[in-house]
Amino acid sequence: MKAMTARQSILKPDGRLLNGAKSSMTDAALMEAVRWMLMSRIYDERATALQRQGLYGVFSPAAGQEASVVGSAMALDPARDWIVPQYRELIALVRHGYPLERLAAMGMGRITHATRIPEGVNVLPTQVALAAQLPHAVGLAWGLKLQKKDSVVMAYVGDGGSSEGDFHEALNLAGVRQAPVVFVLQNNQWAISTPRRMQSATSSFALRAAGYVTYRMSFHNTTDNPSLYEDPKQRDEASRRDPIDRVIKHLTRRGLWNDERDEQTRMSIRAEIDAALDKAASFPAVTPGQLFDDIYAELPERLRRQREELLGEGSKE
Amino acid sequence: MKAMTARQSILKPDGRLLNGAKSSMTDAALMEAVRWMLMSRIYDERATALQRQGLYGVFSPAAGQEASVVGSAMALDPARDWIVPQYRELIALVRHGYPLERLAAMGMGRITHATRIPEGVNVLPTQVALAAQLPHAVGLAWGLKLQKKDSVVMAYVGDGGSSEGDFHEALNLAGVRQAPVVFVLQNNQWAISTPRRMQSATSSFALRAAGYVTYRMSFHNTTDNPSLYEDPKQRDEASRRDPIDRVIKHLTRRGLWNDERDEQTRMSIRAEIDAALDKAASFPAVTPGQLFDDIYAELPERLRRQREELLGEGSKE
Amino acid sequence: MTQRNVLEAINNALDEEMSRDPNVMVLGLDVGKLGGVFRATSGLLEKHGAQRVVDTPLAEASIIGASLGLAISGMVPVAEIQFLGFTAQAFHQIGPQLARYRTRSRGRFHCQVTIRAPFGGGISSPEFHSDAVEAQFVQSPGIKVVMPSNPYDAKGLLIEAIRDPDPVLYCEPDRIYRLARMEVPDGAYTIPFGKAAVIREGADVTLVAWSAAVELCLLAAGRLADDGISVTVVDLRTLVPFDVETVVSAVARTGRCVVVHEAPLSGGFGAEIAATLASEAFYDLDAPIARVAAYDVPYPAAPLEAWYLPSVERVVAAARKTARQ
Amino acid sequence: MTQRNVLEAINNALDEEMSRDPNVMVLGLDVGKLGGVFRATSGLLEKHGAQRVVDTPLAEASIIGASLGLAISGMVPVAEIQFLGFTAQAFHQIGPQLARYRTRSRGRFHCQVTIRAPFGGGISSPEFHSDAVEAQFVQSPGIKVVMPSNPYDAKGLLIEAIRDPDPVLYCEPDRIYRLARMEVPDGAYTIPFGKAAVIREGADVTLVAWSAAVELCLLAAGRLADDGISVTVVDLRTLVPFDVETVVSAVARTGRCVVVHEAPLSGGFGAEIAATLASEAFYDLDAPIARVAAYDVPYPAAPLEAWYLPSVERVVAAARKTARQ
Ligand SMILES: Cc1ncc(C[n+]2csc(CCOP(=O)(O)OP(=O)(O)O)c2C)c(N)n1
Ligand SMILES: Cc1ncc(C[n+]2csc(CCOP(=O)(O)OP(=O)(O)O)c2C)c(N)n1
Ligand SMILES: [Mg+2]
Ligand SMILES: [Mg+2]
Repeated sequence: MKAMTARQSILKPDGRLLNGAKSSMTDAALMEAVRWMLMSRIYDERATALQRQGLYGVFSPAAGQEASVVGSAMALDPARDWIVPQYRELIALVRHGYPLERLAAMGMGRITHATRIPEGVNVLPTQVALAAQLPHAVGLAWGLKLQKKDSVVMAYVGDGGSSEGDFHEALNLAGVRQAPVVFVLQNNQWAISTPRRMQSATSSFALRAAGYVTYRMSFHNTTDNPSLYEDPKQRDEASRRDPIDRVIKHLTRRGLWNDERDEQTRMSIRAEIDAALDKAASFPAVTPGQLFDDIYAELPERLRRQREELLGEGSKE
Repeated sequence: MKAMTARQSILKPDGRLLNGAKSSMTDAALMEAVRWMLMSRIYDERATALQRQGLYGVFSPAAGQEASVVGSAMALDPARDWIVPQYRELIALVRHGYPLERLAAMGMGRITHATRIPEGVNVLPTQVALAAQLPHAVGLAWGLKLQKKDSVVMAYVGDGGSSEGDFHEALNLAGVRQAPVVFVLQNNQWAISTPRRMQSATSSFALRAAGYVTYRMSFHNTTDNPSLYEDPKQRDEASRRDPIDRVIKHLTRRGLWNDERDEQTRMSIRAEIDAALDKAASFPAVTPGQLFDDIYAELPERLRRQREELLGEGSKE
Repeated sequence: MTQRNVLEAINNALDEEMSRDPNVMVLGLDVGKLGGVFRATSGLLEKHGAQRVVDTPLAEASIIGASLGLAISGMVPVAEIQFLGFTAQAFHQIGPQLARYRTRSRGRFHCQVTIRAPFGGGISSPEFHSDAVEAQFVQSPGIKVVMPSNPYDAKGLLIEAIRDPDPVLYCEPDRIYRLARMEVPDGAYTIPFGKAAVIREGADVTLVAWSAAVELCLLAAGRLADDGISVTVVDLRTLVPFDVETVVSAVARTGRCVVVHEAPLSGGFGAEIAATLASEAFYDLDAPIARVAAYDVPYPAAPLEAWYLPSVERVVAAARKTARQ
Repeated sequence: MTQRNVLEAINNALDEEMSRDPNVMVLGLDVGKLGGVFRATSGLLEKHGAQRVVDTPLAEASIIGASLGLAISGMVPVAEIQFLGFTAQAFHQIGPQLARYRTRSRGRFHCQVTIRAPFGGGISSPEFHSDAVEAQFVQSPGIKVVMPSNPYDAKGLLIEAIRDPDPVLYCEPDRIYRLARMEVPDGAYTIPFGKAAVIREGADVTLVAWSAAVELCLLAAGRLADDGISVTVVDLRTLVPFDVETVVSAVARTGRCVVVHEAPLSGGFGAEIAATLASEAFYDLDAPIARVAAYDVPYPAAPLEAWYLPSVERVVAAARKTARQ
């Protein structure tokens, strides 16, 4: 097991490379990355707006963290590798093959077989208990290795999540089994309202795992109100280092980006998101009987009777 | 939070100091330490023998680890500091004021108010779930600090126990709260039959906490059979480095120890242990009603009825 | 007297106890500046300071484990677990450690620790946030399990919990946090554990419930009255200790009983109530004991929860059937 | 056919399944060279190799969490938790993760994982080693809870568990590991879950039990027969799924029931059985339903356990009282 301990930031706020820094990405990869990052940002805005209208469930934006999400995900081959998400990695899942319209439909409460992870898409479902996904990722990687598959598993966790016992147990087991798993720790300075310095006295979260220092540039999720705990100056400071701005400025300096391209890219992304949202809205709605689907391969007798009770009742109403 | 990362071993098997090494202990402290170490070893033998005769419960010897147990405990002031044990630190508890006869009586199944930790003795009870005591130690240290007491808490854990999530959570919290707690990790190369290299890929457990590299020179506990998993060569090698032998050879070289002194010391220890065992055997036996003591400050109605049921029955028999 | 909702009653109880005893402290995730995700600890940091209102690292087991140690040092910790479902992360520190410490130390130590945890469905939360897992703590002797159902009880039971020398798991019904205000005295008062409240008396059927399910029973009672069925409603208030006497005598008077809870049916605390009645009130029973509960499936996604949870309709139907059997 | 005790039956089941399916693997603490602290996995490392018989680091949550991931990768893990009491350390990985994965993924993934865990009192173990906490998993829909009581069932239920596409918690009664041998077939066979066994039929009282408590009931049945009381003994075999039909019809035939378990009374699975009977067999009941269980206190130190656990005497007394009421 190796941990990367150096800060990997190489772009200044004005988009120039730091002295002596060199990007290891090709121009084509860079252009692809910008598009994913923009898509993430624009989807954040759309989902938040829909949530405010009551059309979307609790949503956790990725604003400010697009570079770490997209940069890490682009290292993977969707046909071969797996993603085990925390919950701010929606765009990584999309790149990995989880259709955006399914994710959107889930956000809209259409949580049925039609919105599940498609067969062949190597993604584990998002789960809510922080860090509990990490030992799953280790087991998955270990099992793939035992079966001689040439896969890597990328597992995400936040600065907050990395304080859980599961984090330590997972990393330790990965080390002993030499499991092909990469832990990506996104240190966005917050766990809801808890600042990084209250989370750990470690000098760097990168000592815990491959670390990205980012900043959560939005609320924790749509139920949150950061004005209660965030100093506006912190947000302003972070905005100056907005990862998307920096890359775009960088590309502009290099003649790879201009207003027209910007406009076009954003338009095509909006069209793609609109199409996904349109499709999402016409996904089948949930039905009460579904409560009893996917509990066991075969429904035990007691549950079969409960199901009858519910559906009998439901049909009377 | 600091971790000591250097091996602190300074005595060669023949009792000579390693080149350039210097002991920081006074001769008096060294002599005290030898006595505690010998007492630990001799008590191991007695308790094991009693267990084999069916007179003592499951027992976990400290053989091989006496230096780390005694050395760490002697850094504490019993009037001020606290010990939070794993389970091989019996002799540290004795030094800290827990009367040996009480510990012995507990081993003999006389687990009553008469054998509990005396008021004023700053020791938490041994508990069996590995590493679960570590967050207790942090809370205790944090609370003492909040109350402006000038105490330190010393918490023990094994190489095995340090793989538990509680270990990580406890250390992280201690760091954030700057709690006055010292974690002593005794790496004795085994967790029952699981060798150190299967426990962690870490290059050194000292990276996890203040670490002692020792060797468990006996069985795990009296239910264990190491011949199933231990290479006798490992034990032989460890015996060459027996901590007690080394200190005694060292003291002998320095003219502070000789056969007579050895004999006398052992005799006085045996007498002390005999006296404790004698007293222990006359401690009160358990009684059935005790089942319902110390559950709550006040026994709820349902439990009072259960108690009556039991005692009614018991008195009939 | 002030009109307070459940959340305000809790906040007020915490404030009063922190003002009374300088060793009382609050710790947990986001309890400081944010005042907790529901604002139950709002204002406490400003008033009582950062040593006594502490945002902890994100690690539930260490919140409980450290609270145990804090208690032994002489502090009186009130730990918040952000949602009851996340007590799973601390499970090994609750029943096996906190609850047993008095017994393990044969009375040398005890743990004056309160664990507060919001729970319950009906507010479209993500997974784990709604789980009604209170019954999982009933097989952990040594800890008390407290389930307030209204603002008055919420305050009195919380103050009792904080002052109780033994550990208490205090579960807050988040669905009714802001449902209604009622008169809640300003000073400190306590409600003893193990005393169920008969909050409505009737002749035909006894409904037994706790926490937010009490509200369901009261709504059902109104509808049943329109049908000519008169019901007793017993609010259990605490599962441990369990007030057998009040439940048995209430059921003896009506001869019929429906137990209502928001946890899944199988293995819920309703089973303990029905089993106790089948043993201790057997000769007074005129009809089968019914249970209305959530189904035996994992708590579902928000759009499905209305079908999953017991409804007023289901309570009414079960009571009608029981009354007529 | 070979004469096997419970431990040998388990060892044989593991060996057969590992021989049949190369993806079946065993992991846990000390399962390799040592063969487990009770030797249940003895010989498996030598026969099936270190890739498939794995000593893990000492961290129960990661044993279960990794098993979940291993299952998704296509392996069939059989995880050992050294003692059931230490499932507390993995509690958040069992009900909230393993049990829910099929539901969470809406059927895209499922977890073919077996958790084996010895438990039960009567052998003078240190704390946690004896805890009978099976009921704590009943409110975690998605996982099955299996409680064999004899060598034949132990093998058949374990093979069924390993082949079940869903997660199974398989609890091994360590007190009777070596109690007696019986004929256990050599080849593979399975016993379906959710089918209780009526292992003795009588007219007066039905005793319902599982795991090592079945042995108590059989001993009590013999003594009761001497008194002229003839009893039916039902071995539940699995708590989830719960075979309501067999229990209800057995109790309907005798009109009287005593439930026996080694877990504490309050909130034990006995409550679920009695509650179900009070609802579904009410009109067939002639006497109060009795429960004989451990007391509602933490599992005590070894010298006290004989008083804590249900005894043959207590079962006999309860059955006599029930028969005469
Ligand atoms: C075990 C657990 N405890 C508490 C929560 C509630 N919770 C949800 S998100 C969150 C903060 C997570 O912080 P971090 O891991 O840094 O991720 P970020 O939100 O910053 O991306 C908390 C406390 C949870 N989901 N799981
Ligand atoms: C949580 C937990 N899991 C498993 C056990 C069973 N067990 C008792 S001692 C032991 C090995 C401990 O190894 P280590 O921490 O290295 O301490 P040592 O015995 O070597 O001193 C195990 C697995 C336990 N007591 N607690
Ligand atoms: Mg964060
Ligand atoms: Mg060790």
